[in-house]
Amino acid sequence: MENVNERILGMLESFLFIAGDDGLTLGQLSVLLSLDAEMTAVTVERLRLNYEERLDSGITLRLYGGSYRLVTKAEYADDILRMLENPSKSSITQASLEVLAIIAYKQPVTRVEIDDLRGVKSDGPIQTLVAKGLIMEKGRLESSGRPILYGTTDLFLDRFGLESIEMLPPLIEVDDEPFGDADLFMTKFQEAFELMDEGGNND
Amino acid sequence: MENVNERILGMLESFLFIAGDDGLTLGQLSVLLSLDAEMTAVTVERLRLNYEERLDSGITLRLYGGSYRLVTKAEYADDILRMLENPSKSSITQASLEVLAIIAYKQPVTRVEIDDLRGVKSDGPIQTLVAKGLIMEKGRLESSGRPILYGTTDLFLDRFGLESIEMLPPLIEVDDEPFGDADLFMTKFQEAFELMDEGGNND
Amino acid sequence: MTYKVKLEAFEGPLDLLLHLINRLEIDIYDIPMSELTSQYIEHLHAMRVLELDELSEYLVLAATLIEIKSKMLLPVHEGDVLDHHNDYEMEDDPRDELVARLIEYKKYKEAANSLKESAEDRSVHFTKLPEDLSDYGEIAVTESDEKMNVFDLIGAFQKMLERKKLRSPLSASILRSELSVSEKMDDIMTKLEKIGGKCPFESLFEDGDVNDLVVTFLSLLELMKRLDITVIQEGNFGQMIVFAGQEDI
Repeated sequence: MENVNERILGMLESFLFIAGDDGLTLGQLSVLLSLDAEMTAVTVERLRLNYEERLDSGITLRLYGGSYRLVTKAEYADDILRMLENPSKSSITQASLEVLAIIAYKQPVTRVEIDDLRGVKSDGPIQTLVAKGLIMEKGRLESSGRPILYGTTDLFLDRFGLESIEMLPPLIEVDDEPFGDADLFMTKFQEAFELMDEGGNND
Repeated sequence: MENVNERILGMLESFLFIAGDDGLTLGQLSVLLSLDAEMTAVTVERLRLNYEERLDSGITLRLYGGSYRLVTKAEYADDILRMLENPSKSSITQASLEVLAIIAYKQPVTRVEIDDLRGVKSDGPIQTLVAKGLIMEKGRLESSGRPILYGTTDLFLDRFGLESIEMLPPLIEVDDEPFGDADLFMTKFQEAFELMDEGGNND
Repeated sequence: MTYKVKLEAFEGPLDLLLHLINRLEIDIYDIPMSELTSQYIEHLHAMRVLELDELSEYLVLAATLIEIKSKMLLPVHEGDVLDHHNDYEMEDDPRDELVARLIEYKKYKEAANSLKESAEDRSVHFTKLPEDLSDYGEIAVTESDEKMNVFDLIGAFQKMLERKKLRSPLSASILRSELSVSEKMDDIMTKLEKIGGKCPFESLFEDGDVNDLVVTFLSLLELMKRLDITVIQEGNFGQMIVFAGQEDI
């Protein structure tokens, strides 16, 4: 690992700098650096370690959805937010999150399966998630009506900071723990009451 | 010079990284880092020297027209140009994809509207997309200069597997809040007046 | 205890049911059906703001609950009962399906929460715009003749919206922190002194962005209030002139 050429590291950094938000895949980097995939991966990892080890570095390297990209270190987030005028976080509703979770873990999955699992219609959230570029059609089921099969997109992996869909944390089996999360329940309860107090439309 | 705080250096790097092409002036950096002008200049110089001294660094710092900017080192220019060469005629770039998305959803649309939406000039991608036969001129706008209106072609439908343009999934610009200059102006005004009402000094 | 809870606080009938199970501290593997059913129905009554469409989904589950409850009241045939202590522990407990659904739903509900955390972790890492090197070329994102799909377009569009945020607002906030009305007031007075005590109103607004213009305007108002300057307009629609000090009108 230690004998990664310095010039190659510099070249890699300059490529990633140029690519910015678009990032570069291992395949693209391998071609650009004229290295085989394995050596490319080693070089990328060396660069990442350099960033992590250097305390005077404000940036580091992340793999999101198959693309390597340079990002600022988490510790500077507050300072950067201060610099950005309107850092509106893209909000996502609880309903959309539930639908997204089901699609992420069960993909490819049809709308009917999602509806059944949630006990409510999920047309709205599905449409929103498609429009936000987080889910996409992954073909059709070969049965009557040929329903659409949904799956997640690379943008989903990016927005949720996942290297690949395999990196999703395993689903928690409820059997293992005592049922009933008192805290969660209290939160929900309080939310509901607060909403009532405001007396308005919760949308 | 040597006792520049590591965290401040990291913060400086993260700011310059985010600022990108626009860069940041000494005055802006001084405010952001909460340092006086002299100390800011010392810190910036320290960062520049770090880049220059480190052979494994692909980027460095330059002062252009009063703004400090991160740029790739000159020695990697040729490699970067190599990266930009289009490897294949039928491949498509992120920029082209963005322009294509705008045209597909907003057609017929002028180049100026596309530029406005993206915040960068789109001549290159438009030319490429015309050459690839994915978009075409769909008439002219009856206004001064009679700008060209662009729309998608049948080849576009074919390549993207669409029966018709109506089959595009709906797109809601969820996060694109209307926050034009007029709104900004009024907000500022109100803020300023509130501050003045509170008794004078707005600082 | 009666209370009204807005429907939107729940993501659907299963969510409401989970909520009740939690509140009543019920063992999910041994649900007292009559208690849960009555609580559920009581809740439905309390929820005033129901849209018809959603109401039907809640009612479907209510029907299911009542059905399970009634099944459990039916006498059990001798032959169906296995040698167990609990009367309800039959081959098919009528509650089994409901319990399985609840557990499955809860699993994804928790996954949704963990996704939310992932998104928050991700959101502290900022990235930069790609360098604009369009004069030289661009990096290809697809390999050769790959079939594209419309979802790539949506992704590109959303990414662009995200970038717009990164692109524009930067300068505004920094400028704002650099400007203040009191500083601008000094600026204006200095400028007036330098150019002989008067200048056209417009000339003070020649450069700067929205923030500057607002601050300049407010500074002028404040200066007028303090009688440090006088603004005189020569007739309707005439030029407005700013004078240092008090000027006879």
